[in-house]
Amino acid sequence: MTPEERRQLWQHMRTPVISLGLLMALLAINVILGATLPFHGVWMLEAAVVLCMVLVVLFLSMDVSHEAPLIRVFSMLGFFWVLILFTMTLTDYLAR
Amino acid sequence: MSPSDAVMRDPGTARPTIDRPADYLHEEHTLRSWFFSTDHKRIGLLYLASITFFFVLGAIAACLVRLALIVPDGTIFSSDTYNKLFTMHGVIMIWFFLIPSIPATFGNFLLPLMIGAKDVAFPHLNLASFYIFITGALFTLITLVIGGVDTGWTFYAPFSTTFSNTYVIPALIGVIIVGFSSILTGLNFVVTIHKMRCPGMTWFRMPIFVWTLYATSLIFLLATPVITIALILLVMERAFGIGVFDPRLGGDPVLFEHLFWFYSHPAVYIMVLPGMGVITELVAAFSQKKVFGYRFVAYASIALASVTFLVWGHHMFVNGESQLAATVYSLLSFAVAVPSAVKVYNWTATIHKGSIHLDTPMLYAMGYIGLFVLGGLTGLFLATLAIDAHLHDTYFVVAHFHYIMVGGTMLAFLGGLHYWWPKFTGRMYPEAFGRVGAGLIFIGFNVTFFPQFILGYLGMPRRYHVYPPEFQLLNIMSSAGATILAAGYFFPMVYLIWSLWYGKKAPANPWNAKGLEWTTSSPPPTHNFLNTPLVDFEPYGYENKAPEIG
Amino acid sequence: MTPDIAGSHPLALWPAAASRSATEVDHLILAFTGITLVLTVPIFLAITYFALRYRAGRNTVRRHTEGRDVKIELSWMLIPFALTLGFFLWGAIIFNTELHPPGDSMEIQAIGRQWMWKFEHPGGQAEINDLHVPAGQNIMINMISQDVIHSLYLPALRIQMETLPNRYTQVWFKADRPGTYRLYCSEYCGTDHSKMDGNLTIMSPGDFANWLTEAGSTQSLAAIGARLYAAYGCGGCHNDNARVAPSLAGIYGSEIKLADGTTTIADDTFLRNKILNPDTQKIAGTKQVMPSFHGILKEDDLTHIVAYIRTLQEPTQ
Amino acid sequence: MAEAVLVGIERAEHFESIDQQREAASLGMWAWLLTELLLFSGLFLIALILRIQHPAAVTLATTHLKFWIGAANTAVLICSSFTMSGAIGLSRLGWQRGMVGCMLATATLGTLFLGLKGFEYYQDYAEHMMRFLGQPYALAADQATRLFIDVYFITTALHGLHLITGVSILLVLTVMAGRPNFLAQHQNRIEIYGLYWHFIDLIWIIVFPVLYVLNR
Repeated sequence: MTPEERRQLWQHMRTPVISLGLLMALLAINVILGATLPFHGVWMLEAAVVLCMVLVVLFLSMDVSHEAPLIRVFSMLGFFWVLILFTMTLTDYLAR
Repeated sequence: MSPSDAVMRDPGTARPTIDRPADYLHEEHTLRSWFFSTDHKRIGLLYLASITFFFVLGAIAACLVRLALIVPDGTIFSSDTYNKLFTMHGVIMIWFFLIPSIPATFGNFLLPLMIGAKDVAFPHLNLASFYIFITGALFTLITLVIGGVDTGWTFYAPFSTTFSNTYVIPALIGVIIVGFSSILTGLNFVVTIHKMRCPGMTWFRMPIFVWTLYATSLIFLLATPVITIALILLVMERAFGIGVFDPRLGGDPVLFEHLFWFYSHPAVYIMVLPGMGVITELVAAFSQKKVFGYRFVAYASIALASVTFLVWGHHMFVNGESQLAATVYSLLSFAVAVPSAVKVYNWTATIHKGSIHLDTPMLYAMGYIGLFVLGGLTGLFLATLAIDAHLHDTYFVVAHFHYIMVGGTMLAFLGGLHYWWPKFTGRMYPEAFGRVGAGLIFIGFNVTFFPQFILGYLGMPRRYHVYPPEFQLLNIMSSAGATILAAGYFFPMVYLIWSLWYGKKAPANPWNAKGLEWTTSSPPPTHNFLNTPLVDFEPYGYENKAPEIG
Repeated sequence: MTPDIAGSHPLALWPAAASRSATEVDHLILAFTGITLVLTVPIFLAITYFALRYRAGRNTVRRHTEGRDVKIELSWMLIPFALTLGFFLWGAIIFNTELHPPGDSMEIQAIGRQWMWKFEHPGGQAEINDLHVPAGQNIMINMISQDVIHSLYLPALRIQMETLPNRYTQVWFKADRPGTYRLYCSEYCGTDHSKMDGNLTIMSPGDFANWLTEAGSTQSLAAIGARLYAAYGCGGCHNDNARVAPSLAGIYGSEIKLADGTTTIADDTFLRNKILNPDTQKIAGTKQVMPSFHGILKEDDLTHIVAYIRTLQEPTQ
Repeated sequence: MAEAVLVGIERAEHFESIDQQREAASLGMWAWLLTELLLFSGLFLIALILRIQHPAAVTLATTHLKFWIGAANTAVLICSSFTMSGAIGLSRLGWQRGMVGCMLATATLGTLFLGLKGFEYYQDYAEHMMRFLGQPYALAADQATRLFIDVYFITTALHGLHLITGVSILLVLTVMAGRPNFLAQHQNRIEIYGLYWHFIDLIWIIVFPVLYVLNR
């Protein structure tokens, strides 16, 4: 692979490599937290780590930030509607 | 038939260069060209034929239900048969007629025409959606033939999972599959409206019907998957004992109700929104006047598509729902009535100072406005907590949603069918018969369903095969009305089919209406427009000066 | 013996109201209807009037301003919303009182099961499908379902509440107009959903007191047994012209030939064991198809049913 | 290493321009992924409600889930997501052979995931967790655990189904992508498929904690 081709390759593969590293690190954190259960409310930290992983996949692996604004809206729309489903159902279950 | 058609059919002779481009109807007549066509117009007509078949099935079930309710002691049918009849009426009418009726038929046919595109974004996906619809329909027909299902269209657990001994699983699979047809149609329309608009067709130059199609497609995408997973869980629980809602294990059947109504209330707006779009088109065209408050009506459609996801709890006020949830859902249900009110007031303002042609479509539109308003406000009654405690699951609810579905969406569908019939088939429907049909349906509908409001307030519960004798008089009135309504439905079918051969040839724009679909020939050429239109004019460009002064 | 149901003559257009909160709900819905008529009748009149006045061909002034009339739009968005919000509040307040039973209310246990209601008074008196309550006293019904979701619906009191199989739900009321009213199951629950109704009888405290005492005795075990016999569908197989199972008329005390050749007397224990596990002591000459009622029928139900079978005599004809 | 082939998209008949076609395809896939997310969100909601209503039973049930196999599977899918991004990068550069290599790597990682999943199901079967196969249920003491175990089976089976269809479509696409002027006509198919694959990984990234990790 000539240095020119290697530079071209790195130019395209930079974001995927970063996303792989981040995801592996976050997964490691969650696995360690899950295995050791350091403190009682650890599920909140684990949920936050999962949220970061989801954002990493969306914005780095799927490169949503370089897509048209319309695509960005559609990628967020699904999560917003899941939020609606969860919050409205919880108003029933948590307040019983 | 004009000589050029005959020549075309005989493959032997060389094809003559005919003056007008062959329109989509007469271009090819092979079975393959119809059943494997990726032309959005032909797929629209395929949908029209299949939903009409299912409408007839559902209407027969409805007539038998009304027949059974003439006598209070329920001796005409057994209770099981009655339960299977009203379930089949519900399932077929909702998933196989109302939901596909305006989006899949008018939407498929008119969307590319209205935004100046050659076809929808994914024509092959469009054909696949139709065949997924047919597969789902087959499952439902099989369920009907082998013995029917008696759970009601709501399939509430644990009755549907453990206690019903009828064919629940085939019915569930049928509805799951037809759900995918809705999802793919919604996906196709969303992409088409975003990406396939012709040059100059900005969002605020699109007809309101396209706005409502966009809002409906958003609901298709955002709501249908949730009922798909809910029904899959029912199938899993009933077939394999993988119980998620099973109360004997500690599961909560109310959880199924949450998932079910998360879809089913927005599904009500899937059925209502396209109807509103059609009515806006009819009111504008037959008043020869710009839509009043175009932007408000457009934004109201999108507002409906989003707020409708916040109100499903008003179906569950009396099943032990927490008071906080009940109060929040009741308040939001009042808010969801505002966009509908905006539309109704804007229609009225559009008719004001227009130049009104009271043709058949306009009669349907006027009937729609009257009945839809009644339906909508009885919905507000049911959204009030204390009133719903009395009226929940009574005939008041049955009357409410029939006023919306039949008084609203059905009249809009028939109005739209008459309005765009020349564009679909190149033939005019007989005007006098059309008006008689509209009158028949309006009268029959009111005689059928207004007594049910009274029955509901008197306390007659819903889905009752045997009822106290004091309700018999009102039930007989309702059944009598049903016969008029059935005649009213049958009549347009007859004269519309008749008009296919003997109706007058339709000009490109019989109603002097604005809109891209009227700028091309009737029936339109296969690729809709000879050359891609350029839109540099406002929608509904009716002049403000009075055309008929003096 | 269908008692005269109050307010149930065929042309009644308004249900009888048997409690103060019922009349309040009536006022709420009448006021709401009033407001909706105020909001909608102008629309119906307007569209018909416009349709006639501005009909194509009639020469009339059609010039109209096309200004951006945001004010009109906002007004007909917010005014109807504000008007209707009052009814949301009123409804929420009534519903709030309905959801919180007062402390001193008499508690009745209700069990909904496929196709019958069973009510148990604090004193232990059980009723099938019918409910007798004293007027003028807070009554709270604590209910649960044994199988599917039912819903106890008392239209005369304008209330209903679903019975869920996995948890208790409550509904309370203070009835004050004595009379007999209807009681329904309003949540679809299967084949005989429409037969799962009965009568709500509101009595003056005095009548209720002596009803309670004699309910314990005269409403004999056999009468309750008869209702259970019907409710559990025993008649479906066992009544006289059924071919599936032997008729029970006059069976009590008669000699029964068993499949293993021996004979036995159909006394209380034999009937009770046959009901609980029909596979034992098979009867000669008939195929055993009866389902077991073990775990379904409680002890007192069994005694009621056996008492009822005892009263079944040979058909006279 | 690889001579770059011409990269482009062939305009379909009903589209006006190639940009319109590419954006339409991308928006269409995102709309589909939106429905997939909502499909799985129903299951996540049930898992959450079960955690609220039967916390003890859920914790007992999670002790029987194979935490380490789940973790390994998540890592496998993250790597496959990386190799898929590699395939997309190479398709943009036009290095066809490299791209086909990456796609095959993604497919093998996907199959590895399915293999690990199958092994996990076998272990569940051995531990009598599969009540619906007629075995005596291991945790019969606490019936509510069956609810969570059922949610676990349905969610992982549904995700597995998506993976099986994903891998088979990928293999078909790889065969087509190997053809000479595939990249000149259908380069965006690789990108569109990449979105789908990343989303399967995203769903598993949510499934793994929701079922295996949260308050073990």
